[in-house]
Amino acid sequence: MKPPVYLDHAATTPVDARVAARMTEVLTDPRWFGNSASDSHDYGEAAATLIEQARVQVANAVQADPREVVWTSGATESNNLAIWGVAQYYRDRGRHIITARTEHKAVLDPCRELERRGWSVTYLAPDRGGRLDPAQIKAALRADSVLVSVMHVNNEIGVIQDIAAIAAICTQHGAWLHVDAAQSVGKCALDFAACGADLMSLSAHKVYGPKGVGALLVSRSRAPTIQLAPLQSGGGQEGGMRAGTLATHQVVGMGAAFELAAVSWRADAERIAQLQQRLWRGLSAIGGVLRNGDPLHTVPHLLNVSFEGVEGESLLAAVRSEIAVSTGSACTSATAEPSYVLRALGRDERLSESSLRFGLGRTSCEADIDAAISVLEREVRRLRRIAGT
Amino acid sequence: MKPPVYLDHAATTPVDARVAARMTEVLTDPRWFGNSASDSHDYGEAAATLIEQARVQVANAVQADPREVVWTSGATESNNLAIWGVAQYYRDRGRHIITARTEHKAVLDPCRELERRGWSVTYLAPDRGGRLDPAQIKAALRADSVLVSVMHVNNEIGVIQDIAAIAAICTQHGAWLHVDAAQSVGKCALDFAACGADLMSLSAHKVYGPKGVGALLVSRSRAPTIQLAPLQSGGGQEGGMRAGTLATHQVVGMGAAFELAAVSWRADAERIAQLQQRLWRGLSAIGGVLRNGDPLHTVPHLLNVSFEGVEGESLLAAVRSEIAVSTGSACTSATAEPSYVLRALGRDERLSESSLRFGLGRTSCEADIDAAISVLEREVRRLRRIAGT
Amino acid sequence: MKYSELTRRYFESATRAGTLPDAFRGAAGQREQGTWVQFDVQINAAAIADARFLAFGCPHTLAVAAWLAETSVGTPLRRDMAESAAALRERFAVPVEKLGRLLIVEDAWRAALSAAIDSAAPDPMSGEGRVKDA
Amino acid sequence: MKYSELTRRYFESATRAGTLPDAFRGAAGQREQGTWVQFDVQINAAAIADARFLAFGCPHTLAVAAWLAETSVGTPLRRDMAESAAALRERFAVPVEKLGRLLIVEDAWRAALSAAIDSAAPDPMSGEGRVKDA
Ligand SMILES: Cc1ncc(COP(=O)(O)O)c(C=O)c1O
Ligand SMILES: Cc1ncc(COP(=O)(O)O)c(C=O)c1O
Repeated sequence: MKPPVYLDHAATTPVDARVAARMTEVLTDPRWFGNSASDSHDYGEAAATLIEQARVQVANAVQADPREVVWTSGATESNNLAIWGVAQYYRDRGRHIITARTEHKAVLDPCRELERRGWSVTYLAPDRGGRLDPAQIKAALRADSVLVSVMHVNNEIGVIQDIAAIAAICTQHGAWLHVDAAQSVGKCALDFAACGADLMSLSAHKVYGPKGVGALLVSRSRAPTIQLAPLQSGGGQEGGMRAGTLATHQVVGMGAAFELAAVSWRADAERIAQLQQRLWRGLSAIGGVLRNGDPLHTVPHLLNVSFEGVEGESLLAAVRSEIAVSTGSACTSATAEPSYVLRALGRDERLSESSLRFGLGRTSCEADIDAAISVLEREVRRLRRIAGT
Repeated sequence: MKPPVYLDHAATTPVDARVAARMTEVLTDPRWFGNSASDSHDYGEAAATLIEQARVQVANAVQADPREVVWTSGATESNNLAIWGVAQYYRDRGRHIITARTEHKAVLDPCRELERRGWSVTYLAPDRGGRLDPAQIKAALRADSVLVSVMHVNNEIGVIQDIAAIAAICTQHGAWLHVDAAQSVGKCALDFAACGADLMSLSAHKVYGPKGVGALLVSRSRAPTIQLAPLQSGGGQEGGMRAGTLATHQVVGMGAAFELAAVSWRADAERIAQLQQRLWRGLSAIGGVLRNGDPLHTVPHLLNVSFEGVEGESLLAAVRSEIAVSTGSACTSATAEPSYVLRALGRDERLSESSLRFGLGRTSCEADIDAAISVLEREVRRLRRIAGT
Repeated sequence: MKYSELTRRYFESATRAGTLPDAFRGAAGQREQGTWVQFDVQINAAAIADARFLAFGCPHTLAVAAWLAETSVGTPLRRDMAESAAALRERFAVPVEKLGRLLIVEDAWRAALSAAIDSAAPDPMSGEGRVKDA
Repeated sequence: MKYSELTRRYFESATRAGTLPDAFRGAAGQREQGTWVQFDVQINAAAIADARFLAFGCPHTLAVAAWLAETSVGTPLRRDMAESAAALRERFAVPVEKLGRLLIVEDAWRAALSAAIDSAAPDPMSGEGRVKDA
């Protein structure tokens, strides 16, 4: 049986063959297995050199200073480190945080936990297209606001927030700005230096790099520089901000993936924009298909649509042998909550549940798109007939 | 030039070729790149299957239940998760923690941080051989003691603590026991179920697996079962105890490495014990060489010795082109603190600094040992002559 | 979510999805709540001559409704389903959290059959629940 | 820690490590504190005829002491080192935190040379700091 067409690149991407080859080299070459913290011998120093090279690659890909890169195990950790790190370090300066309802769980969950511990959190509601108005941030800022956390590209709907405008407001007010940019690299322009964010979360596996490695960019351009309480300590790695033996092959993989993304993202994005258009044209022709998220401010890699008159779990069951996509019903059990992101955009429960997220990527081609359109056309019609809708 | 003989297996080990091959397969095979959290398609489910298989491998290697395995990014994270997790979850039950002065920094640093936040920590002093007397734990336990954290095998001197005896005391008293076993797997018998620990930290890269992946074992055998506040949340992976996209290739690598260790550790340990004896015989013949740590209770993989009459940094500089070892002067700058572990054993500053840790491993052979003895004989004599000692 | 072979088969084929003219109809649930089921049954003397279903819901709901419609044809009229909701849950390996959905299927079925039975005696052609034009 | 080529060379060769008979001796530092240096100088008229050093310390300490002993031979007697500690720090690329160690080298050197100079005038063979038997 033919494997399903993979259209879930926003969940994860296959590792680029060049990245995998480089990782394998590092994993197997006896010169590079040392612990980069071992400065008492060449094995350790060779590993440290590789890590510093990768740090430059990642920094260059996002216009950061290599010294601003703190390696982590992924964007989940980066988000937690940013939020906990600022909250704890500046606990005596203030305990108010501002974020948005459409943020990733790795931002929302730490915020909820901080609320339980006495912090206060404002969850801004985006407009129906998923965008925040920077004026909302301005209005929400209080004397005790220490942190604003707003994502760059939303992982469900692809909507891009105006980070530069938000950063200007935060700087003026003296609050730190954290940006979850896990979905940005390789999909749109990203300039850490220019955008004005103080902290930025990155992940390798969304950009054809390995799972289990990411970074938190910690700006050095503001004075005084931002400080963080570490999430994990003991060993002093990463300037005390993130202890733990660095995984050389992982970090090298992230560096290679980011370097490739920096080279190819523009061409990728143009090609993928055409695929996305083709997909949307095909799907909207089915009728009763609603697009989620403001199409004027989204990355081309994501298309999120709701299908009227079909039930979410059945929709997924009907198509999953042919296409691999993500659904608005996070889990397919009866207790599934429909996507909180779509709910925040004002979609009702049914339309939130009957949504599919198409994540296009480097491997996607026209044939994939046409296959997706054809199975959806067939199955949406069939389910609507069965549902009498 | 010949590369230095690697005798720093306690810092890290090369990835076993079979493990690396398996990881490369997972990294490159298009069936397995999915995000294991994606239950809406087969790519995700295939990855989840691999992860569950690896969970069984790790559990089997240490006599745990697969459901007790929580994947982490390494033992540093496992230690932090154990200590912060228990401290925060049981904060209302008590805020006293007991540990030892010879623990790894990834235990001591979180304890220090908890002290800053109002917890109280007892740091037990081991005897001159590096061993704790379980009676010390008993004496230190208070009504508000929630956690005891004692490592199994010490990473600097290889000394093994009597975990079962300590566990019995903790259970009786109703305090949780965390055991850092990062240095144990593949080196000595380790039985999570039998030893009575509630939490156990593991790391892959000390056992010929990849860097950047580890586990925290969380016992399910006590009632009520132990609970932890997560260090990083958002995504719900690992039963809510550790959020973040799982790195399939990493976890598979750890599973494979642990399976191999379970098969070969006994034979490895016997062979390595002979090498260790050979090394100690050769070094002690130099004269003025002191062994650190109780030789009756150590793993054979570690030999830690202090050289009288030579200065630590010069000793290292003199031998590092020929052997890769770790030194008691953690860093070779002027501000280096000599090993706190050796200091805790009562060694003076000079002897702590002039110590070398030999970490023997699967790749070690007699020629390596003889090379080490010969360079040390030559250089220790030379430095002593220069020092007039 | 994994579905049993049987669930998959009925979900995919969905034989007898649709409506019938001159049939008794029963429905339950609400699309807005996520599950809605409707049965049309044509009767012939004291037996079910034909049956159709419509369903908005999860694969289990669709499969069970499809199965009921298919297997009921030719069976005598009775208000209850041929098998209890609990038995159907086992037959289709439905997770226990979804029992409520099977009860909606049951309600729809009983409504259709009750309409048929209650109106069967005097004048089957004018009873409540009678579909004039489907 | 990376050492400069020069540091490495003098650390490894450590030419003139040792002691001299009938020499003036100066020492500074303490082994227990991590750094100890001793110089022996033999003089001939107003010049250094020969010099030896002993040192317990880091590679920089050993290298600088070795270099001083070597390059001083044939130079006129003076209390100061041929180069200041600061200049030596640059020459050997010694990290700034280690300046204190170079000052110990300097102290030892000055002690040896002072002994030589102070005893040179009247009766070089009976001055303080004179090594009778090395
Ligand atoms: C916006 C966003 N933030 C954070 C994450 C978490 O990143 P990771 O998978 O590297 O933990 C993801 C992906 O799951 C994401 O899409
Ligand atoms: C005893 C001990 N605990 C914890 C660690 C940290 O483990 P990891 O390198 O996986 O973060 C190490 C190794 O550095 C160790 O030896």
